[in-house]
Amino acid sequence: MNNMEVLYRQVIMDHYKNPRNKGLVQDELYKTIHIKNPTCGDDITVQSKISNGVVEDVRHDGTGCSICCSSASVMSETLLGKSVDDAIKIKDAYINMLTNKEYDEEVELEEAVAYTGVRKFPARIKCASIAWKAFEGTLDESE
Amino acid sequence: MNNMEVLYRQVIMDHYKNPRNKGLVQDELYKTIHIKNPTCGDDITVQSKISNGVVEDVRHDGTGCSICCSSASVMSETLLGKSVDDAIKIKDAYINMLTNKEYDEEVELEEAVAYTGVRKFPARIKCASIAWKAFEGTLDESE
Amino acid sequence: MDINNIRKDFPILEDKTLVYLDTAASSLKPIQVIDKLDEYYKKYGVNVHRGVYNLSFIATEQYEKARRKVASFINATFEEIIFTRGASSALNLVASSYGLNNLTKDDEIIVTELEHHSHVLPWQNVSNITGAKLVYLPLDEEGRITIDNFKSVLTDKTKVVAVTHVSNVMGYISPIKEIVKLAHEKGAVVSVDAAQAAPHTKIDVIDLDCDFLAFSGHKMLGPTGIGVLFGKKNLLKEMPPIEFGGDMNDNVDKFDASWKDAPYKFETGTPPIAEALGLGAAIDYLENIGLENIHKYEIELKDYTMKKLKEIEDIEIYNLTTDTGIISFNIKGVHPHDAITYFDGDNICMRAGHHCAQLVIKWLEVLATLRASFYIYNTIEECDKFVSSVKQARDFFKSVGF
Amino acid sequence: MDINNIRKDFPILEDKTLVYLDTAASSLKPIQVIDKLDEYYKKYGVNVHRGVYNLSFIATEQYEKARRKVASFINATFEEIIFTRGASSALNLVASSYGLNNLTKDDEIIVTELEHHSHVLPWQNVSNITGAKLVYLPLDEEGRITIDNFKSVLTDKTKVVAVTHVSNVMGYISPIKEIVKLAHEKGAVVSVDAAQAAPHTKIDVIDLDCDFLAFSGHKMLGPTGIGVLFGKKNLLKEMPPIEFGGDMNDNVDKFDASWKDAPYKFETGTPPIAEALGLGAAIDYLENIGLENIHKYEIELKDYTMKKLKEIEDIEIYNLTTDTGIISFNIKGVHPHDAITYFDGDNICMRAGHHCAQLVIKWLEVLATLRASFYIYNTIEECDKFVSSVKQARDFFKSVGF
Ligand SMILES: Cc1ncc(COP(=O)(O)O)c(C=O)c1O
Ligand SMILES: Cc1ncc(COP(=O)(O)O)c(C=O)c1O
Repeated sequence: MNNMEVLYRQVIMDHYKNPRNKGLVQDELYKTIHIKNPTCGDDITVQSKISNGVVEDVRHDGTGCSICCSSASVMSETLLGKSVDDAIKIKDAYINMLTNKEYDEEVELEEAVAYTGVRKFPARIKCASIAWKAFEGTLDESE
Repeated sequence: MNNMEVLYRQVIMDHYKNPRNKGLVQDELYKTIHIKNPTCGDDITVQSKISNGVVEDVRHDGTGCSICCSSASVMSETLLGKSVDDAIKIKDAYINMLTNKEYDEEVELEEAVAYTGVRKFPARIKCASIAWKAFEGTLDESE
Repeated sequence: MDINNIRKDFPILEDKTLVYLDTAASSLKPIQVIDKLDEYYKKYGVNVHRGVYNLSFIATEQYEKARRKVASFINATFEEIIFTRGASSALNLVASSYGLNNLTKDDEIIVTELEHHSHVLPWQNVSNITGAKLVYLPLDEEGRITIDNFKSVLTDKTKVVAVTHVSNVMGYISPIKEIVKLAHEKGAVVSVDAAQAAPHTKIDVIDLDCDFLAFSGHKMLGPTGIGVLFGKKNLLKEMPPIEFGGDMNDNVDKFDASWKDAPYKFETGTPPIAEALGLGAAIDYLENIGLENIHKYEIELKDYTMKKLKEIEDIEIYNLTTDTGIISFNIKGVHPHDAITYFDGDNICMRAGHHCAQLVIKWLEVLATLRASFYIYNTIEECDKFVSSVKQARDFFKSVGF
Repeated sequence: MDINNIRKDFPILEDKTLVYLDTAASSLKPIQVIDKLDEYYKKYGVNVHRGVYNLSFIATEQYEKARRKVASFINATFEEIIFTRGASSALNLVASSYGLNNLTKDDEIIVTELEHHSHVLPWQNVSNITGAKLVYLPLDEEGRITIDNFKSVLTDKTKVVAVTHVSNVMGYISPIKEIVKLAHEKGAVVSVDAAQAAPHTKIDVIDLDCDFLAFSGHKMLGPTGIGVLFGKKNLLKEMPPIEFGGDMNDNVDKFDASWKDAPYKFETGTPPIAEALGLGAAIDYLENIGLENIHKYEIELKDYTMKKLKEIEDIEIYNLTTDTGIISFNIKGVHPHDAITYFDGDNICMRAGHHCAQLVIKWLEVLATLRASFYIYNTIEECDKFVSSVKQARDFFKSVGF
């Protein structure tokens, strides 16, 4: 009756248990954005280091549910090394995919594709997008 | 279609046009109560002078609709010279009559009986009772 | 705009004899709004923001959709819309949060005698507490706000201008846009009471450029228990909350807490959920007809009635040049509360009193007035009924000796 | 008390698969309450107090009848009942009007970590502004308020005690009567947050002798957008209004105004009319069943569930001795927001989070909890479903690697 397997894919659990690029750095070259959802307790900080139009590093830290924490990790791996333009494309495609809007299916979401199942759980879309929104915020800061 | 005659009896119009016992006095023997209905603008002050258990004088002043102003005048005439006990009986009977409660029909309402028509106009019952309530207040003050 | 079809939407009008001319106090409600409340309570009547389960998610989406509707209704953004208990509460929020925290004894607050109590008493309080001076804009001989008179009181000390968009007694429309422009030149903010404007004319807060603007649901076909405060984002950002508690906070420690951003900072506790949804449905209804059409139709009814009313002897009309569907008048020598009972006998609902605007009643030098106000569900036949009732009332009161 | 008949009164339960265990956030609404709202909007949906015509008179009578119902519901008098937007707004009124005007830096305010944000943040604000000291009553090892611990913080400096009647996380009932008695001996007033008590236990403000008490409509079968503040008459009399405007005033002059008596002094603007009527209908509904019966039944469901829940491994329960229908727990190693989605998949509505009570969540040293709360429309079968869903959830999360 309960189709939770759609949500808790192996990739997600893997990143939840073994987050990549976790932990913040003290470095002026990084832009930092902190987003909180006080109601549900998700609390995520994302840092990005951009140079020459390339995402040179992405870091994250925080607490929250498995969807929230894992997606920060997945995001960091997906975006690392991409050009800023590509990173934005991926982010937009991902957010649009999550919210059931039209999106460029040509864009390679890589492991982030594991979150397609979240669409079936509207109440969790926010969990899956908060880290990406924070990343978006770091780019705005960089401008 | 409109049965306003029931409300605007001659007695009422007479007291509205020619109010009896109108105007306040400066006298420590009088108890004074001021009641206002800020919403509709009725604004009535009633004074009573009680001695030896008798209502020796009743004065009133204020502004308001015809029902409100006339009833202050009618009240003053009706209660003047009555024993306090009788005055209370009349007041209770009058208020109960107005509000469609059981009341002692033996009690002589005198001219105040003209206000029976008000019962058909629930929105005006307050207008017809405000002066009497003020009188009641002066008795409480006297105690 | 088919009035008969519109009338069918209002269940209370099943009483065919009812002539409702008290919209300025509260409008009637169409079935679409009532159904929306029912839908909430019957289908997903749970709390918002607080759950992550599906029903709560639906309720939350609906609640925030209503906020988006309100925002687009007045051309504001989502974060600029605060839901309150009503216009009065919204106007108080401006005075308590902005006023008490930004004004000092050297400042001046411009208000007018046209203001509803809810837009003058909060500033009296600010004046009492901060020492800022309350300055009254002198009304012209018709009782209107004019730009010249506004200029005569606007000074470098002016910090706040509190002005009504449409007067609920005189029906005049204030020159908000010009007032805002001049006020801003002096660095003052403008708080607009749009309680009587929102139901009747298109509001565009970007065009008006006003800083705050408030209105109520129940006067614009919506439910009771809800109002709206619009505030410019940069102002809301700096303003402290005035109610503290659940859902408006971020982190809470024993001796210290932080707040969410606007609008949530100003919305503590469980919000008026059903009411917000109902207001959204009311906005849909109004936009479906079109505010311009509504205004035009009201003016039609008012013009028709005013013309006939003027022909009746012993009728004093206080706002012959009213810009909206509001007519304030009296029958000479008859206290309005006596008159109102006569109209009630003809099943015509109207208001008598000072309409929570004692200052303009005092300005008019009367005790109280009768007020008829017209809206989309009224008809020309009702105007005729009303006029004929006025005549008969005058005759009746004469006959019994008034 | 026939649960099947009761369930039929709740339209949302037409979805037979729905298991609603989030009453502590907001209760479901019976058709009697929904019908009352409809009655108002369809039959006499006009403003109160302001008209002297018949429809407005009916609306006013109904509105004040609702106030009398609320008064008798908690054994108060008519003038002691103020209608507000909700419990949060009511509790803020106490802090803003009584607190800000009576406290100074030498005074102390006793609060507890069990308080909902709406009953601690307003007093934090009073403390920040007046300098009065916020003193936390130490909870015992179960997280309870005890009289001994209360005595340990009560001093001659205590001016206000703000305490919850029933904790919305722990479900404990506080010893209000004893607290009030002791506080009064020191001359302190007691503000009681009864948001979780009113729906579940009989409240008698004369017996409790509390000074202020607040609750919300939407948690007790009533509509959103309405709450109640009870205040003792002599206290309300001395307290200044905090919102100013229409209907709360007496005479209004340009620079000066006077107020009506309580409760009207605290109710500016058009009140939540439909909402008050709906709350009255909710009270009828509750009294018809009987608060004692409601409480007994809830305890039955809770006891049954608690027993089974305790037998499941890897379930952490935070309030084993809860006095009401509230159970707070977690599945070990599983974030409550992950868990809640599982329950939602079984159409079981529950809340996950800090429940607007971060202080007790911090006291528990957890990130957040799951909370199930039971009410009159829940059944033993639903308890079974819930328990079995908890087991399956635990198994599922284990299986995917939590
Ligand atoms: C104990 C307690 N107090 C106060 C409140 C606030 O009530 P409302 O959200 O209706 O203002 C709640 C409900 O969330 C509560 O559980
Ligand atoms: C011009 C104006 N401002 C403010 C208000 C107050 O609105 P509410 O009573 O809904 O708070 C009203 C309605 O009475 C009004 O007409």
